[in-house]
Amino acid sequence: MLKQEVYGRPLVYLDNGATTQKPLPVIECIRNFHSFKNSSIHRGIHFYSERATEEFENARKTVQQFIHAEKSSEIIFTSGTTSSVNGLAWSFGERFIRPGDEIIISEMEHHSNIVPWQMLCERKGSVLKVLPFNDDGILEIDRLDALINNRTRLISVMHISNTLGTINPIRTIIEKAHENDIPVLIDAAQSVQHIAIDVQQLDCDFLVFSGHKIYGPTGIGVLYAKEKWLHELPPFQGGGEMVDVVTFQKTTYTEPPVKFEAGTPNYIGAIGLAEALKYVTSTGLSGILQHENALLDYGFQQLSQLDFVKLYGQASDKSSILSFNLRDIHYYDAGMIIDKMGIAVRTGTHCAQPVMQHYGISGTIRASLGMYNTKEEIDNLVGAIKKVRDMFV
Amino acid sequence: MLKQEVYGRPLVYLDNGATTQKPLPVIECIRNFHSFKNSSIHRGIHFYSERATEEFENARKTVQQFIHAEKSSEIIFTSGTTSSVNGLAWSFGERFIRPGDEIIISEMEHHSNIVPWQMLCERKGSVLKVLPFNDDGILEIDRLDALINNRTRLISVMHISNTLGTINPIRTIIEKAHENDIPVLIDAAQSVQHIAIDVQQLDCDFLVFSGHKIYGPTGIGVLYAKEKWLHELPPFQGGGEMVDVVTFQKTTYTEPPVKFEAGTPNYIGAIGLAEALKYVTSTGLSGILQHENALLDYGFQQLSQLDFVKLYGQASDKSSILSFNLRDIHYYDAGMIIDKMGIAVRTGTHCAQPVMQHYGISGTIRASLGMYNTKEEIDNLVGAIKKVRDMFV
Amino acid sequence: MKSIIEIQQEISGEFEMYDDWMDKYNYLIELGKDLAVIDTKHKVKENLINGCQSRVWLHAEYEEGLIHFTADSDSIITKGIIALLVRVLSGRKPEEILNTDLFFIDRIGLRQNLSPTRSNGLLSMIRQMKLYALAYHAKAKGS
Amino acid sequence: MKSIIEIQQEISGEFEMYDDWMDKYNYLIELGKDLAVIDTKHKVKENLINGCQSRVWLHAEYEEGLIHFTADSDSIITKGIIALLVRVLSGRKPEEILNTDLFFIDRIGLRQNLSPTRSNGLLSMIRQMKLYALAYHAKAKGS
Ligand SMILES: Cc1ncc(COP(=O)(O)O)c(C=O)c1O
Ligand SMILES: Cc1ncc(COP(=O)(O)O)c(C=O)c1O
Repeated sequence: MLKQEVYGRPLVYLDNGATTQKPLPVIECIRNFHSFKNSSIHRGIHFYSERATEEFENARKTVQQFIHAEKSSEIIFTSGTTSSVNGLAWSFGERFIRPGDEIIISEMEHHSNIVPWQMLCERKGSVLKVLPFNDDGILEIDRLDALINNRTRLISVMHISNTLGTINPIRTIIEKAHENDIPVLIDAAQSVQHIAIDVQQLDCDFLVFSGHKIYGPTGIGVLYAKEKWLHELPPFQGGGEMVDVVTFQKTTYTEPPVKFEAGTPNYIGAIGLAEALKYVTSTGLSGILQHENALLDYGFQQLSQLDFVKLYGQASDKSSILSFNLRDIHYYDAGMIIDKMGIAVRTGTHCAQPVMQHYGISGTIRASLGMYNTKEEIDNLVGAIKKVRDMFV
Repeated sequence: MLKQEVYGRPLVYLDNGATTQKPLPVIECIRNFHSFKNSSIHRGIHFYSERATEEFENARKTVQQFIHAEKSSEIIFTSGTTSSVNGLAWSFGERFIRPGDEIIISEMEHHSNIVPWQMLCERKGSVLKVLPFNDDGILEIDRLDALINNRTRLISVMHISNTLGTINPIRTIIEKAHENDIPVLIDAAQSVQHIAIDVQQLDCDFLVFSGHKIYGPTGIGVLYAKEKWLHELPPFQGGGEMVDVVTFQKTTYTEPPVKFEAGTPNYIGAIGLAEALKYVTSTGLSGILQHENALLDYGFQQLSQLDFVKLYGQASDKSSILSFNLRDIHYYDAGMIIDKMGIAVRTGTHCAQPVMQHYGISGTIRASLGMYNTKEEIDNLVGAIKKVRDMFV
Repeated sequence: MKSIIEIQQEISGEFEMYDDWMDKYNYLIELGKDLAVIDTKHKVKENLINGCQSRVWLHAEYEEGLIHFTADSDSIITKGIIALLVRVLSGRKPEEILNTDLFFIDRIGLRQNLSPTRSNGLLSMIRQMKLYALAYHAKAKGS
Repeated sequence: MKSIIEIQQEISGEFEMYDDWMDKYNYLIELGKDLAVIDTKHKVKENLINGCQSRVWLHAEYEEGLIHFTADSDSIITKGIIALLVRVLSGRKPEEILNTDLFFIDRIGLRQNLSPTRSNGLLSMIRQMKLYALAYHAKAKGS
């Protein structure tokens, strides 16, 4: 059962794909830490430093449990999904990518899972290949075989699309990849908050997500990496506690995960994230999913009935996102009016320009759901859309 | 006049070099933002997104004013000093460093200003040169000329040493460097919170610091770069809003500073940092400095009187840090007992192993001051040290 | 022809008639629809203004000491806003455009209520108009 | 020889005599000073334990089915803690060491009050002792 708390205001907040609102326990946890427990972590031996370190390491364990990683040392804290992908792209690239090697992503990726690979390819003379999707917003998974060859070094795909809502068949992708000994990175930025993830069952090699999209603070993210990779990959940043011995002649690194966490980590962010994950767990991910799916179905059905609404993303396996345009009305005009009616939606490319290019449009209106949204809010949205229509025609 | 608020507890907190305690306005600002204003920034056109964006950009202006940068676009938000240095090392390295080129740092640097350059040198086949310090903890500035040659591409030095407290003659270094057309990076992690900085007057090319060491949140830091560099340097991360046009063929980047802020920035961290800077400004940096200097002098003098105390760092230009060992007592033993007496100090290498190597020791006890410390607390520390002495001999 | 100040006062008066922001938007939409169409040969990439979620084309012509603006946008609200700017600034001398204080923007609540700050469309439009004025001003002085 | 349980109870009793944590530390310091010196030839890099701010050398010898530990540290408090561990675990069979529950650590407040968790010295020491036990256990079974 969802606790219908009011997170501050009576606003209709349908921009959860961008960032989520924070539950009170998360806000209070952060405040409490700042007020009573703050101290830098690692190696400090005084009481507060000890305790902060312990809470930080417990946060790591909470993340581990949340995504069912085998070990807590497989959890690396970063500053967000984008940093996680960039860090891995850098590190993986340095270790494994030679000129002519290939990396596969999909056509529906977020810029954060495109640009780091483009930068890598440019640096290393490697090649980026793209798995396309069809007009319903479904990956053309049959074409994956043709893209894979003996130069393929990595496949990086999103679990759930932030523009289309499509839930991608990542199990199939991972299986196919592993048949060819290719590791897989899953961008779970839009999925951890909706669907239970078990990295061991999925058997993915890497998985990334952001704290702020799963009811936690900004400035904290996660890079999960299977242990076997952690020893092979070089650190992506240097400094602080990630070293073992530093001399000007030679520096050796310490063990993962600390090897990958140069400098003072955002330990308060990590602790806030852990609190958010606990909140989600205690609310129950299956209940959240059921609730959100009911809202999504309802919203989808309501919008489908309006002949001037064009919906993007018709996959049957879909989650939490309604992306659409209104005939003859610019999304920007619509968005401004919808905002004025107290409904927060997002307009534009949603950092996925290739998806827009696919449909030959310059943007959409996107309503994205969170666990606290309600049927009334969907009704409000639908009402607002009708009103927009009246104003512009 | 320093407001002597109690930040939660009656503990004697002398570990400000590691991280600082947060003033109430900062804690409340963050809570308030979480509770009433949270929304993702940039391009969202709804009311909350607009307002969050505006606050984020105002935070940038606050930082600009605080360090007296010419333009707010010269302020790049990162996740901390370590990220700032790593990002710059990467970016500067890609653009300007060829095999055989040289970079100069000092012997007293923090690992975060050593390891990124070592990583760069390893990648590019360039050479790291080191400006030594003497046993008093003073840089041997006369030797800089001999280190500079026509292969020198960058000098990166700390403003204030986190182990020795030495205030380095960065003006002289910058002048010498610029005579030879060499840009300079200043690691201000230990100085912005103590001494007023004017990057235009200093004329440094880059300057970095961390939010959490200047009474702000964790997970936020600053990279200042003179505008002329911003257009030349490539971005260090890809994804999110930092792009202009993304296609799989070619991606173009947007203008600085956003070009360097891939992904969702830690906007709440930035806003919290701005609040901290305002707090520091309204308290008055000159008053803070005077207060801290008086404490430092007093502490230095008290400790000098104890014949079993060996102090490291005898520079006359010194700030806020007392680093020492007790004869025949391991710093770890001393630290444990001092902690038990409710005094938080730090023991170990302080992420500056080369400084320890210089003195042939494995660590020190470090007391580092913040604006809220008092003379009584110094007395407590001195008392604790005497007690430790009694226990162990 | 009315002065820049007079026209701004006129516009402020028009908007004051509407209490409701929704009516103000409706009025903007009307203005957008009525904006004289731009010559399609000017709807080119070079005339695009950056910083808008919607696309804005702004074209300027300089004739007998006066600058004439024509513009278009794929967003009708943006077009309405441009219509206002064109009404105030088109057909003026470069110096006038450069020196004018666009007080009507705040007075009708355009900045706070009608246009988002960050998508920056409004500011970019004004900046671009002033840049044209600057360029033609320099040209006029040079010749 | 007393059992591992008995020795742990004995140690717990000794520490209960002190109300004050400061006295407990003083006692630890005494224990540290009294710890039998390790043979300097065993104070080598291979015997160093990771994860301590202070250095700890731990040496193990296996004789007639029993493991004998000698150890040293440059920190006297750490040495005191090791002295306790040596007292409990040295001269035992590998199986005993492997299966033992070191309840005295919590009972005398070593974990919470006497030793910091993160510098991890205590845990590293115990882990290392158990690793030796494991190794000798395997060896004993193998031979
Ligand atoms: C001089 C100096 N540079 C860099 C750093 C690294 O800062 P952070 O850990 O916040 O990245 C520190 C902090 O310990 C420092 O004292
Ligand atoms: C699918 C996907 N990947 C990556 C990101 C980037 O996340 P962040 O901006 O938190 O780094 C997002 C968020 O917009 C996303 O939706």
